[in-house]
Amino acid sequence: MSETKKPRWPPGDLVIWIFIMAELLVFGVFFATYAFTRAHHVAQFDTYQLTLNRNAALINTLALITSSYFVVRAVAAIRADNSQACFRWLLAALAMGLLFLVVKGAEYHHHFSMGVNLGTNTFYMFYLSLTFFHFLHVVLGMIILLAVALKAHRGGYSAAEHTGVETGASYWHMVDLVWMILFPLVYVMR
Amino acid sequence: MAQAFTKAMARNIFYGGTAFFFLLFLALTFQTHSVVPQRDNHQAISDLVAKGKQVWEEHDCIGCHTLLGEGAYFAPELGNVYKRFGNSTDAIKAFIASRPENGVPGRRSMPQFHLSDEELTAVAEFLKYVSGIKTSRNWPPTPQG
Amino acid sequence: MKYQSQQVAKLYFIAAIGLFVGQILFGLIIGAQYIWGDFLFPQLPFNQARAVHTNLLIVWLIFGFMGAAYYLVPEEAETDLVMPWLARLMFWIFLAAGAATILGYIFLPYADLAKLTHNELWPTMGREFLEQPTITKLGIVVVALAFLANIGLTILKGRKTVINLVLMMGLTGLAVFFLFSFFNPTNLVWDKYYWWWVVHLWVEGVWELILGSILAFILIKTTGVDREVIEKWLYVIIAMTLITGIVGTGHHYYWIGTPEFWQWWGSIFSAMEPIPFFMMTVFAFNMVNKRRRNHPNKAAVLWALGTAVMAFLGAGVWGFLHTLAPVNYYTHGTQITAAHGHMAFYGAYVMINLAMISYAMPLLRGREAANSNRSQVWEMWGFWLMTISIVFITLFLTAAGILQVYLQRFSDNPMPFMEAQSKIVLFYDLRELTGLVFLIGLVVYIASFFVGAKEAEAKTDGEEVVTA
Amino acid sequence: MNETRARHLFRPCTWVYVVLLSLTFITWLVGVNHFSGRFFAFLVFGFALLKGQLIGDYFMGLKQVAGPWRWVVFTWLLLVGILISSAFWQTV
Repeated sequence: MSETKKPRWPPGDLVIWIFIMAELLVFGVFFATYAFTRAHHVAQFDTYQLTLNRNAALINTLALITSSYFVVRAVAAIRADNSQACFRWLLAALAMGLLFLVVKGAEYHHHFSMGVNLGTNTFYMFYLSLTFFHFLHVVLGMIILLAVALKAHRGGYSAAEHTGVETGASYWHMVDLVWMILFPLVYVMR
Repeated sequence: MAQAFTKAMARNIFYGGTAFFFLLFLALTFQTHSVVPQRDNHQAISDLVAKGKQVWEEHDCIGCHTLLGEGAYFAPELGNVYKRFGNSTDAIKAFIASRPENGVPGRRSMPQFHLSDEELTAVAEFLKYVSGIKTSRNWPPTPQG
Repeated sequence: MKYQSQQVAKLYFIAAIGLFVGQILFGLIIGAQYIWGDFLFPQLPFNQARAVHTNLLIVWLIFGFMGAAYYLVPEEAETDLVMPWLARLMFWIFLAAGAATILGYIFLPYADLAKLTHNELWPTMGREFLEQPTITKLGIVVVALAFLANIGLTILKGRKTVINLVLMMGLTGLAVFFLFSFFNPTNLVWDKYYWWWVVHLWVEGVWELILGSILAFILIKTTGVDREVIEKWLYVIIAMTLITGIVGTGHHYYWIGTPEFWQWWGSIFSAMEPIPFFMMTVFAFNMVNKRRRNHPNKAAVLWALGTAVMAFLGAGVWGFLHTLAPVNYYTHGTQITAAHGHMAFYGAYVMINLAMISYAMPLLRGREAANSNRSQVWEMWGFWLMTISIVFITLFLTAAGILQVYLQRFSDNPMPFMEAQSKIVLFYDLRELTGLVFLIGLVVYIASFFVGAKEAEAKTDGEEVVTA
Repeated sequence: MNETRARHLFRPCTWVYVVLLSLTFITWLVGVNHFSGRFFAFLVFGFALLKGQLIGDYFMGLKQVAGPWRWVVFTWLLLVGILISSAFWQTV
């Protein structure tokens, strides 16, 4: 179809993309550090990886993917000028985010009640640091989505002007994207 | 530029990002507080050690020495001096007490502080306490500091 | 200069430069003590002279920041300062308190100063950079509060620009984090942990807000680029600064009894700290390239660009050099740290102050926009002499540091500290010589305020030029 | 521009969603069965990279973008992929 002109810029405010790049960089370095540190402590990492709950990780991965999908639908809705549909999709996405937090919280509760903390060993240092850092990003992303949802509910966006929705959406997808790597890296690969 | 790169969004990211990372920093600080008591040798802190820290501070020892690597780089590291001096507070006391009044010609020398015996004991006990702090990877790398 | 009350900035700038001279002279003294260990001993032991060197630096930078704020805030707010008299009063109080403290360092044994000021009532003395007697620290808080009230009310009264808000946040942060200097527990780990909340959260946190806003102000003024564009970049840069810098504090928590996880967190986040500095460099050059006018004050533009480059080198590159925990394990507390400290402080904070002074002083002295050509040529000589000197000082200290690390910590038979020091004295010689060149640069810089003072202002070829 | 983008987005995104779910299930199966070794590790890691690219292209909408921004996520995945792979190659 109209292959005339693709936009030069990604959806949303460009500043969020600068921020996203910075975040990806931090996570990327964190992942690489994990991988290379693991290479020096293979036995330890393989042993303690088994104490993690892969079912919880599955639920969380599904929650984030679904949430991201809902956000895509929210953006589509606002592009069709349907503020209320956009609002509802965002609420659904937030519910999925909440599910993530609850499941992850339960995992933390389990580990903490076993006396695990950042100082227990190198594997747990990484597991807790990486997932907690990501956990905080989910919280931040939810705050952003909530702000966007409320504004959408008030009719603050339209098909013509909805940069805010795209901005929040882009950030949320980044949180999802990072988890896509984190899940197999920390929970599965051995 | 068709693309909106707005000041409002940049501002939001500044405030949001700062708050986010400051909270993260507080969370890590909180975690630090729960772990440090296992390594900070606080059980060795006595009134004498507290007195010793004050002697240490009031003679600005940090203005020449490092302590756990922090301070000035003019004189040796003292975080491990107790061990370097053969686990002996007496050796530390003797060293401080015997500094020549007018220094050593052409060389660096520690001032003669005229510390009382109590002060000498206190500062030596303080350095002994510091040597018991469990640093990561047992820093410093060598006994020489 | 648009508002009469901006004139108060001149006092602060003059004091700043005066104290700067003192700082450099004492730098030369302690540099000499590295070579001749008994130099001025026992009259002026190293620790006291070093306290003078570092405290003068901090005090003069703060004088400079205050002067910058008194100049910039009214102009941005488009209103006179609410209480110029308070600014003047605080100037003299701060100067007197500062001078008394410095004289105390010089002429009294430090222990006597502690006794004289009753340190035992509330012991806060004797920690690096926080050597000031408790009473002086309280005085600093009073001055800071009066200062913040003054500029805060001015900002509230007038136009609220991003530059003013960011500057205000930076200065408020400076005052708030200084409060941690009053926290001095016997437990050394906590003492050190929160000591960094002053030191690190100053220089790699809130001070960078001050730096960013002053730089943005100078760029708006000298390039004529749209305020909107500059303010946007200012936000992005300071956002990146704090995002990386706050958790980056962790690079000080590797070896002081704090848990191991800081090695990871500290390394990862502080490895990102060069990014905002790099952005700042790109930003400054971009703005100057996009300039809508050629400002006749070429020296100020040079200082501004110099700040961006040298801050990146000193804070960014030299910081990164030893920020990763496995490297820092060997370099912690050696001349490497000193090398980084010298270039970072000069590149970021000395230069931004001199940039602001360079921009504002001609206006404060009644010029239209700039000094005479001859005066500017002298100033630029000062710029190059000082900047090149600091680069070499840094290189020599880095060399000294590498050697020190090798001899004392890395080789098979680690040498005792003093023995290792005696092997690297050549680099201390070179550093001291370079320090003398720095002093010459400083003299040339100060001379630039007097030469060509009666000559006509420098003019540009045309006001509205360069559209590429 | 927005209308064309919307028409593109609606259907493909659902399809992508299903693919993401399926790949996740396979990863989970590998995980719960404690399958180890180079084949499984790199299988799930490859899935992860693919999922990342799908999210970048279809969810973040980068497929519609021309120029350098088009490759932000791809570049990141490439770098992370190389680094993690090189660390895991000998140790799984």
